[in-house]
Amino acid sequence: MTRRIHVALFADEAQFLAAARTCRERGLALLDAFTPYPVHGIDVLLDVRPSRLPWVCLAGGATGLAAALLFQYWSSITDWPLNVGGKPFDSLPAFLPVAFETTVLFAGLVTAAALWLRSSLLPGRKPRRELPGTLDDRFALLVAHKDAANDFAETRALLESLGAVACWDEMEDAS
Amino acid sequence: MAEIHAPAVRPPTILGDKTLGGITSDVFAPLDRRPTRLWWWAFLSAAAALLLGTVCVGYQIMVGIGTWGLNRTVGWAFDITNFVFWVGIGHAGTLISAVLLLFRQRWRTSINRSAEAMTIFAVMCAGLFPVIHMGRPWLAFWVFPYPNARGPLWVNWRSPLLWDVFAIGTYFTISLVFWYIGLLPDLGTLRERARGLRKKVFGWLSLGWDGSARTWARYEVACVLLAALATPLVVSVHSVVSSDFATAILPGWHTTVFPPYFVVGAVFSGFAMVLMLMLIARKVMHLEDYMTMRHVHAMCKVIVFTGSIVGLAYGTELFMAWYSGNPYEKFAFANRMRGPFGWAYGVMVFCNVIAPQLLWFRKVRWSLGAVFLITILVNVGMWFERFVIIVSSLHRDFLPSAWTGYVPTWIELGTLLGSFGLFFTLFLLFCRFLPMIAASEIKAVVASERHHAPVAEGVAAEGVTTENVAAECETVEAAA
Amino acid sequence: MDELPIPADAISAELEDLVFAGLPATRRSFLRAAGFGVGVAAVAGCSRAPVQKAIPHLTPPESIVPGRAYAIASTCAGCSAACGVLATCRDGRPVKLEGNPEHPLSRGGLCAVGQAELLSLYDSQRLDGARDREGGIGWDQADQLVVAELARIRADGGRVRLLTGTVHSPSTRAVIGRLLASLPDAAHVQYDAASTSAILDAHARSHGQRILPRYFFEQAQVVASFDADFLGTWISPVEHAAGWRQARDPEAEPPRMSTVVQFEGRLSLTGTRADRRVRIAPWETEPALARLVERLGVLAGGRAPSASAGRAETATLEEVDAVAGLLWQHRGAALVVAGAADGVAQDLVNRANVLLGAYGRTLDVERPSLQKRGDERALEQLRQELAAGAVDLLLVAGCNPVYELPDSEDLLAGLSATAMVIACSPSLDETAAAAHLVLPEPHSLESWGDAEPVAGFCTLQQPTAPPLRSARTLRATLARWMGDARGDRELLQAHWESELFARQDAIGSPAAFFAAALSRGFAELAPQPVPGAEAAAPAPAGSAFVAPADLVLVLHPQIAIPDGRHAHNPWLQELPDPVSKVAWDNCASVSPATARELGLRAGDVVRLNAGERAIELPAWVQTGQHDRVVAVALGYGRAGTDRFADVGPEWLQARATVESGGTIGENAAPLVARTAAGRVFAGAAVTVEKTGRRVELACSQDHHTLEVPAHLAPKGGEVRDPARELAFAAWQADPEHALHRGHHAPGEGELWAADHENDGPRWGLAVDLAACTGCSACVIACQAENNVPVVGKDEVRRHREMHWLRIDRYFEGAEGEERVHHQPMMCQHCDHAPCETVCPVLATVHSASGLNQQVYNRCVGTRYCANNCPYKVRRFNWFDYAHDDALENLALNPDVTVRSRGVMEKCSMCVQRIQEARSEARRRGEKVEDGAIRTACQQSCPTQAIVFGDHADPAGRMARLAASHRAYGVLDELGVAPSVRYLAGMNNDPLAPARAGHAETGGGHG
Amino acid sequence: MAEGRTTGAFVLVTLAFGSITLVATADIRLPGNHRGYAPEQPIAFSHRQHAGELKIDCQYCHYAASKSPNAGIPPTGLCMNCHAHVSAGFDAVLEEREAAEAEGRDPRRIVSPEIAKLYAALGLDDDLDPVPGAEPRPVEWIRVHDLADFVYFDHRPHMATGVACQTCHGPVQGMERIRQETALSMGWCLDCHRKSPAFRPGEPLPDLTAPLRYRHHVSTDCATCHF
Repeated sequence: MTRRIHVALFADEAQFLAAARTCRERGLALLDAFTPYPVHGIDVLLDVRPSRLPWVCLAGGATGLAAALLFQYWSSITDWPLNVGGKPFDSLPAFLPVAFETTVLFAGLVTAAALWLRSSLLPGRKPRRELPGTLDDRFALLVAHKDAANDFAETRALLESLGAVACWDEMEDAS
Repeated sequence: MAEIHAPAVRPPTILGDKTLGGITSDVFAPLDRRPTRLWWWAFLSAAAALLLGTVCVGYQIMVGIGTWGLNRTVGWAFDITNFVFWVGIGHAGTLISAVLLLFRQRWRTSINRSAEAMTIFAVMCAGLFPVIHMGRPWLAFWVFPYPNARGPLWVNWRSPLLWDVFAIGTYFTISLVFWYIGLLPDLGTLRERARGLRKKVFGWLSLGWDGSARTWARYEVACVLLAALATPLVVSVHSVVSSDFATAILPGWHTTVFPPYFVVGAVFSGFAMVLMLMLIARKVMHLEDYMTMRHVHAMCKVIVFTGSIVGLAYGTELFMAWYSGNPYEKFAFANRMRGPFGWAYGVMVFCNVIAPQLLWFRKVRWSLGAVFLITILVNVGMWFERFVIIVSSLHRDFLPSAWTGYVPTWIELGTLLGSFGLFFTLFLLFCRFLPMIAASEIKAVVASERHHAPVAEGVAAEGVTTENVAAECETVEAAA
Repeated sequence: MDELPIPADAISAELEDLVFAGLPATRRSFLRAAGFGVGVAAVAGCSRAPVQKAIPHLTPPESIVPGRAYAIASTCAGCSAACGVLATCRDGRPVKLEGNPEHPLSRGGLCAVGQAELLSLYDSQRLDGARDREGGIGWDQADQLVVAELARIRADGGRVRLLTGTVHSPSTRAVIGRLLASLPDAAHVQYDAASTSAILDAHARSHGQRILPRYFFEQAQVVASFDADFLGTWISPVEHAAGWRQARDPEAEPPRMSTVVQFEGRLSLTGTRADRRVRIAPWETEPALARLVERLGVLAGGRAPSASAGRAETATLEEVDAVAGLLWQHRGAALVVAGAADGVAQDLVNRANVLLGAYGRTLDVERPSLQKRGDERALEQLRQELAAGAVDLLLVAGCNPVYELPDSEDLLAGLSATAMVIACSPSLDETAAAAHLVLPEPHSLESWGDAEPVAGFCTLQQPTAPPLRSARTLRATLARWMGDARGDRELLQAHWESELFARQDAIGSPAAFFAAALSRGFAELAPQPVPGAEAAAPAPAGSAFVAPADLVLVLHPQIAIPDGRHAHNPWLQELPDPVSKVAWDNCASVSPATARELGLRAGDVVRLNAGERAIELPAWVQTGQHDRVVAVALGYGRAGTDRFADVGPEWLQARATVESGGTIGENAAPLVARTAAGRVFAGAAVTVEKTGRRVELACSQDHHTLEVPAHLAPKGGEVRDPARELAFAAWQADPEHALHRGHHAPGEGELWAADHENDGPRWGLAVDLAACTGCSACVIACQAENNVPVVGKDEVRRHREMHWLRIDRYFEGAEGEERVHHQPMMCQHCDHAPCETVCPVLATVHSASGLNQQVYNRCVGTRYCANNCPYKVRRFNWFDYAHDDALENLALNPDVTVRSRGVMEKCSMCVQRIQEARSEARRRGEKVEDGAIRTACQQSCPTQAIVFGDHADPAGRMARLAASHRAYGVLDELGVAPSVRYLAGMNNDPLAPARAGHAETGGGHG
Repeated sequence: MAEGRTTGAFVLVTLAFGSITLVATADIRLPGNHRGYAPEQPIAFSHRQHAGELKIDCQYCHYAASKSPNAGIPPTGLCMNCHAHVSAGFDAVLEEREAAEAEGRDPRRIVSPEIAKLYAALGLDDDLDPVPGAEPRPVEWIRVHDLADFVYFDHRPHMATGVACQTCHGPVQGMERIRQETALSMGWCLDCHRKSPAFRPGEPLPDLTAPLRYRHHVSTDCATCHF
C-alpha cells in the first residue's frame, strides 16, 4: 500500500530545524531529513537511536588483540620454538607491539565495515533519494501523515509558511 | 561532528562571509576548470623526479645493493633515513585529523583533508624503502606470517623490523580508511556536480552517499571512533620505528629516550611539511579565505613547541651519554659531534633547534616567506637528524678495526629525489581530482559559527584587518 | 620452493670437459650423488691418470666412497720450504689443501701461499702443450729440436747452462746430474728470488761447507734477529713458526716463553711479534753485529775483535750490549740470525753463534737445510757469459730471471744472443716470452715429484687430479732428451727404490719402502755427505752499504706474494698484508715522521730513484718503521696481472682493479742493487719525489690503533681492549690476576628464563693471541673451505671484502715504541646473539649446540643483523660475485653453498665439518671425540693458535684453554656471551722490567 | 538496507572462504614440490623387477648409502656383475632355445634392447667385445630425488637409525619406472624429525613420555641441513 508524503527544501538550517520541530508538534510524522552537513538536533526529532558502533569497535579490537597474542604464542612456543638470541620462548614484551597494532587494525576496519554495511554505503549503490541541492546548500525534510484523513493543501501551506523554498508531495510505498 | 560552543569572541575560522553555496563552488569549482600552467610545471617536474627515482631503484634491484655506498660496517644509510623521514612526515596528517578532532580544534577543518592525503602519500613513500633496502626485495613477502611448506616457518616476532611491518601496514590502512570516510560526503557532492564518466566514477566511489540524517549520525560516531584509534596509533607507529634503533645494542642507538623523541620529531617535521604545502596550496589554489593567517600562526606555534622538545631530546641524549659513564656511549656522541659526520650534526642542530626559535617573534610568523623558509629548513634538518643517528652511530662502533666511512652513490641520491617525486606527483594529482578542503565540515563550521557567534559575524563583515587577525592570534594561542 | 640461485654450476660442467670425458653437464648435487660412478668414469676417461693409485694411508683404496672426501698426502710446492700437505679430494679433484700433521717440518701447518696453491691448479691461463715463438708445437717436435741441438753440442762443443731456482728434488737433481755429465761444458746455476746466498758463503768460510743451516727455534730461549723475518717469509716460515710456538706456551707446566729481539729497519711480521724490537737502519746492521760479537767475545773471556767500519747509533749499540748479555746468559739456547745478503754480517753471525755454542743446538749443520741453495756468484758469472753471448743452450726452469733479477734489459740482450733458450714454466711469464721454446711444467697437484728440504728428509708429491693441461716435469723432459722415455712416476720410483732406498735400513724391500713413503708422504734417510766448499771459499766482499744515507731502500718479500710466482692468484692478491693491511698493491712505506718531513700522505704516488733506476709507487705511511727506511715489497708488477682488470662486480661507479695492460703493483726488482757478492736487497740510497698523482689504496682497516682519536677521547685518552697482552713476568708472578677482565663476567645478571639449556655439545673456539703471528694462513684456509668470493680492489676499498675470518691488527703505544696485536676475528657465535633477535624472517637463529646459524636461503638481506653485530663479522653479498671462470670453480667446496646476491653470510664454525664428523660418529655408533673436528682455520694454523671444541666437555682441549686465567671474551661487558674465547697475548722482555709493572696493555674499562 | 546486508555478507564470506582455502592448500602444489615426478630414463631400468621380484638389496647397487651422504648412482660397471651373463629376459631366451631346437641349430645369444644400451654405454658389442674406437661413457640417468642445492641431506644418520629407504623414496620395489613419491619439502622432513626422539650414540633413549620440546627430538636446527 502506498502513501503520499511531503518533501520540503529549506535554504537555512535554522528554518529547517524549526520546521521539523513544528511539524512534529503538529503530529506529522518526520520520515527522514537530508542535509549537506550534520545538523544537530534533527537526529533527536527523527528519533534516531544512539549508534551501537562503539560496541562493534570494541569487539573488533578485542578480537584483534586476542588473535595476535594467541598466534604469537602458538607460533613461537607450541608450533616451532626457536632459540632466537637466547631470548625465552615467551617474550611477551616483544609480542606487544604487534598485538597493539593488530588490535587497532581490526577495530578500525570492523568499525568502518560496520558503518558501511549498516548505512548500506556500498560501491555502486544509488542514493535512496536524490533531492536537488541537499549535498550543496539545501536542507530537505520528508513529512507524512499519521492518518490518511488530512488536508494536504494545509500541510503544504504550513511547510511553505515555515520557509520551505520548495515543496511537493510524492507517493511512496510505506512498506 | 559533535557540536561545541566556541567562545563568543572567537572570530570566524573562514573569512569572507561565505554562503554554503559559495563554499561549495569555492571548493569544487577548481576541479572543473582546466589545470593552471603553474600546476603543470609543478606536476611535470615532480613526475620527472619520480621517473629518475624509478630508474635508480630499478637499476639497484637489477644489479644489487652494492650500487649504494654502504659497506660491511655501515649497513643502513640513505635507505632507512628516508624511511624514518617519510614516516615522520606522515604523522602530522593523522595528528591534525584525529588529535585535533578530539581536542575540538575547529580550525583543523580547512587543512585536515590535505594533511590526511599527505599522510597517505608520505607513508607510501616510507613503505617503499624497507622493501627496496632488502638484498632480495622479491622475497619481501617472507616478512608476513603466512602458512608455508617450510615446517611451517613463521616470522621473528622479536624483531623490530617485523613490528615495523605491522605498524606501517596498520597505519597506512587506518589512515586510508579514515581519509576515505571523510571524503564520502564531498564525493557525494562531486557526483551531483559531475557529468558522464566522472559521474560514474564518483557515483561508485561515493557509495551512494545521500546525506540522510540517520547516516550522518552514525557517520559522526564512526569518525570519532577512528580518531580515537588513530591517536594512539600515530604515537605507537613512530615509537615502533624508533625501536629499530632503541632495541639495538649500538651506542647512539641503544637508548630509551627514542620513542618520545621520535614521535615529537615526527610531529615537528610533519607540521612543517603540512605548513609548507599549505602555504603553496593557498597561493596556487587561491584558498586564502580557507587557509587563513590564523592557521599559519597556529601551525607555527606547534612547530616552535615541538621544535623545542626536539632540542630538549638532543640535550638529554648528550647528558645520558655523559652520565652513563659508558665509554662506548661517550665516544659515540663525541664522534657524532666532532667526528667525520660532525657537519651533519651541525646542520641538524641549526635547522631543528635554532631556526624554529625565530617563530617566537610575531614579525617572523607574519612574513610568509620567512615561515616558508623555516618549514623547509626544518624538513632538511629532520632528514639529517635521522641520517646522523643512523650513520654516525654505525660507522664507528665497538671495534676500532671495523671503523669505516660512508659516501652515498648517485643511485642513492636519485632514489631520495625520486621519493620526493612520488610524493609531490601524488599530491598534485590529489589537488586536481579531489576536494582539497572538507567542504561538508567547513559548512558545518560556518553554519554553527553563524548561529552561535553573532559577534563574529560583525568581525567577518568588517573583513580582515591586521588588528582583528592579531586578536585572533591571541585567541588561537589560548586554544593551542 | 624458494631456491637460492647458485651460479650455473660450472663445477660439474668443468668436470665434464676436463676430467670425466663425456659426463653430462649436471648440477653439483648430481655429482655429489653420482659419486663413484663418476670416479670410475674419471679413471676410464683419462688414460694416464694414476689417481686411484695415489692413495694415502688415511683412506685405504677400498674405502673411497662416493660423495665422501678423501685425502692424499703430498708436498707443497708453493715455495722451497716443501711443507707437507694433505689434499682433500672430491670426485677425483682436490678441493682443499691442509697441512700434514705428521710432517716433521711443517707439523700440520700450511701458510697462506700453500693454501692458495689449490687455486693456481685451476688457473685457466696455464699453458697447454709445448710451444715455440710462433705458437703451439707438438712435444715430439720440441724434443727433436732440442735433442738435435744437444747432439750438435756434444759433437762440436758448446756451452750448456741450466738456470733454475733451488732444486731440492733428489730425483730431478739426479737427472740433471746425468745430463750435465753427458755434455762437454755444462753447468747448473741455481738462485733464489729471495736470496740466502750470503749465509751459505759464510758457512763455506766458517765450516768449509757451502750450506744453509737448519734453525731450531724450538730450542732457542733467546733469539736475536737482524732483519730476518723468520715468522713471515724467511727460508721456511711455517717450520720456524711452529718451532717458535713450541718455545712459547704459557699454558705449559711450567710455562715456556722464549724471547725474540728483532733489530730491523722496516716492520716485518716477525717484528710485530718480537718481544723487544729495535729499529735500526740497514747500515747499522753490520756494526751492530760487530759490537755483538765483540761483547760476546768479552763475556766469553776472549779478546775483543776489532769493531767494524760502519757507524751505528749509540742507542743501538747499548741495546746490542743488553741483548748480548741476555744471549750469553742463555748460551746454548740462544740464536743469532740475520737476513742481510752481506758476507761480513753473516760471518759475524756465525762467529756469534759459535761463541754462544748455538751450533748443534739451536742450529744444525749436520743435517742442514737444502731449502735454499742459490749461489749469487754463479749467477753473476752466468750473467757475464750470457752478456758475452758465450752460451749455446740455456734452459730456464722453476724461476723467472727476467722478472726477478735487476738489469733485465742486459739479461734479455744476453738471451737473444743465445742460440737456444728453453723455458720450462707453467705460464707464459716474462722469461718464457723471451725463450725459443716453452715446455710448460705441470702444477704440483697434478704431477709426481719429491723434495729433500732438509738433508736426510725426503717428501713425496703425488698427483691429486688428472692433468688439466698437457705439461711435463723438468725431470721427465731431461730424461726424455737423454733417450729415457720412462714416465714421470717410473723415473721417480726408480730413483727412490735405488738411490734413496739405500740411504735407510728401516724397510727391507725397495717396493715396500716406496709404498710406505707414498702413504706417509715422506721418508727419513741418512743425510748425504755435503760436498766440501768447491775451491777456497771467497773472502767476503766488504759490506755493500755501510755509509748512512738520508733515505735507504729496503726491498722485501710480502707475506701473500713472497715472490712474483703467485701474483696470478686472486686469493693472495686480495689477502691484506698482515702488517699494512693493504691488498692488491705494493707501496713505498715510510715512517710517519718521514712522511711528515716529505709531506706525504698514504696514496700519494711517489717516484723512487735508486741509482739510475726508478719506479713509481703509491706511498704508505707505516708506523714502527725506521725513519730513514723506504720499504718496498717485491713480487708485484708481474706481467699479465691485468687479467684482474675485470675481477669484481661491474656497475656504474665501479673502478677496475687494474687497467688493462697495467699490472698489479710495480716490480721493484730493478731497484735491487748488484754487487760483486750478488744482489743486495737493503741499504741502497734512494730519493723520493712526489709525482702529484694520488691513488686510493685498498686497505682493509681504517683505524689502526687501540686508542680512539685523541680529539674524540676523554682527557687522558681512551684505549679499547679487544686485543690484550700480558707481560710474561707478571703472568708468572700471579696468573690469577695478571689479566684485568672487565667488570662483567659472562652469564652474570641473567634476566631471562633458561629455556635453552641443552645436554649436547656447545661448540666454541679458543684463540691464543700469544701464539698468533698474524700470518693469515687461516684467512685463506677459510676462504678456500667456505667458497668465499674474491671481490676485487675497488670493493676492498669500499670495505666490502668478504673474508669470514679477518685478522685485526692494532698498534698500541707511542709512535716508534708500538706494541702490535694480531687478533683473528670471526663470528663469535654469541649465546645471546644480537644479530638473531633483529632478523625479521628467522634467517639467523641459534642451534641447540650453540652455533649461530645463518640460513642463506631464508635471508632477505635487511642487513639489520650486521648493523647489530658488535664485532662486525657479518658479510653481505652486495653483488652476484663472479663464478664465471668455470675452471676456477672446480676449487669450490661442494659441501658449502655458494651464496647468491643479497644474502648475509658469516663464519659458520665450519658447520659442514661438524656435521660430517657427527654423521660419521653416528654411523659408527661412537661419540664425537675431542679434536675429531677441526675448523679450516685451526687446521692450517702453523702455531695452533686456534682450537675448536666443546664448552660442555671440560676435559676437552678447547675448554681447558677457555678456563685459563688468560682467557677473556671480546666485549664480554656487552653480555652477548660470545662462544669464542681469546687468550691474552704474551710478551717476554726481560730487558724491560718496567713493562712487567703494568700487567696488561690495552687499557681497561669494563 | 537488505540489499546492503547481503552484499556485505557476500564480501565477508568470500574473504573467509578464500583465506581458508589458502591455508588448506598451503603445503601441496607449492612450486618446488615435485611429488609424482617420473621422467623417462635412458635405460628403462625397472626397480620393480630388480628390487621387487629379484629382491636385490637396495644397497647392492646403492652401496654408499650407509657410509656416505649420498646413496650413489651405481657405476655402469656394477651392472655387468650380473649382466655380463644375463643379457635378456628369461622368456626371450627360452623362445630362442625352442626356435633353435626346431631349426636344429645352436641357440643364438639374445640381447634385449635395453641391456644392449647398457653394453653400448660400456663400449661393448652384444658379444661383450670392445667396439673399436668406442669410449666407455657413463649412462646419463635423470635425477629424480633432487633436493635444492642449499639442502644437504645425509643418508648416514638415517641408515644408522634404521629409517627404511621406502620412508622417503616410497615403495620403490613396486615402481616400473622410478618416481618421486613424497613431497621432500622442508615441512615434510620436519614432520618426521619432530616426531622422532633424539638419542646420542652409545646413550640410552631419552624418556619418551617427556614432551618433545625441541631439544628432545631429532635435531631441527637449520644448520642440520643448510650450510
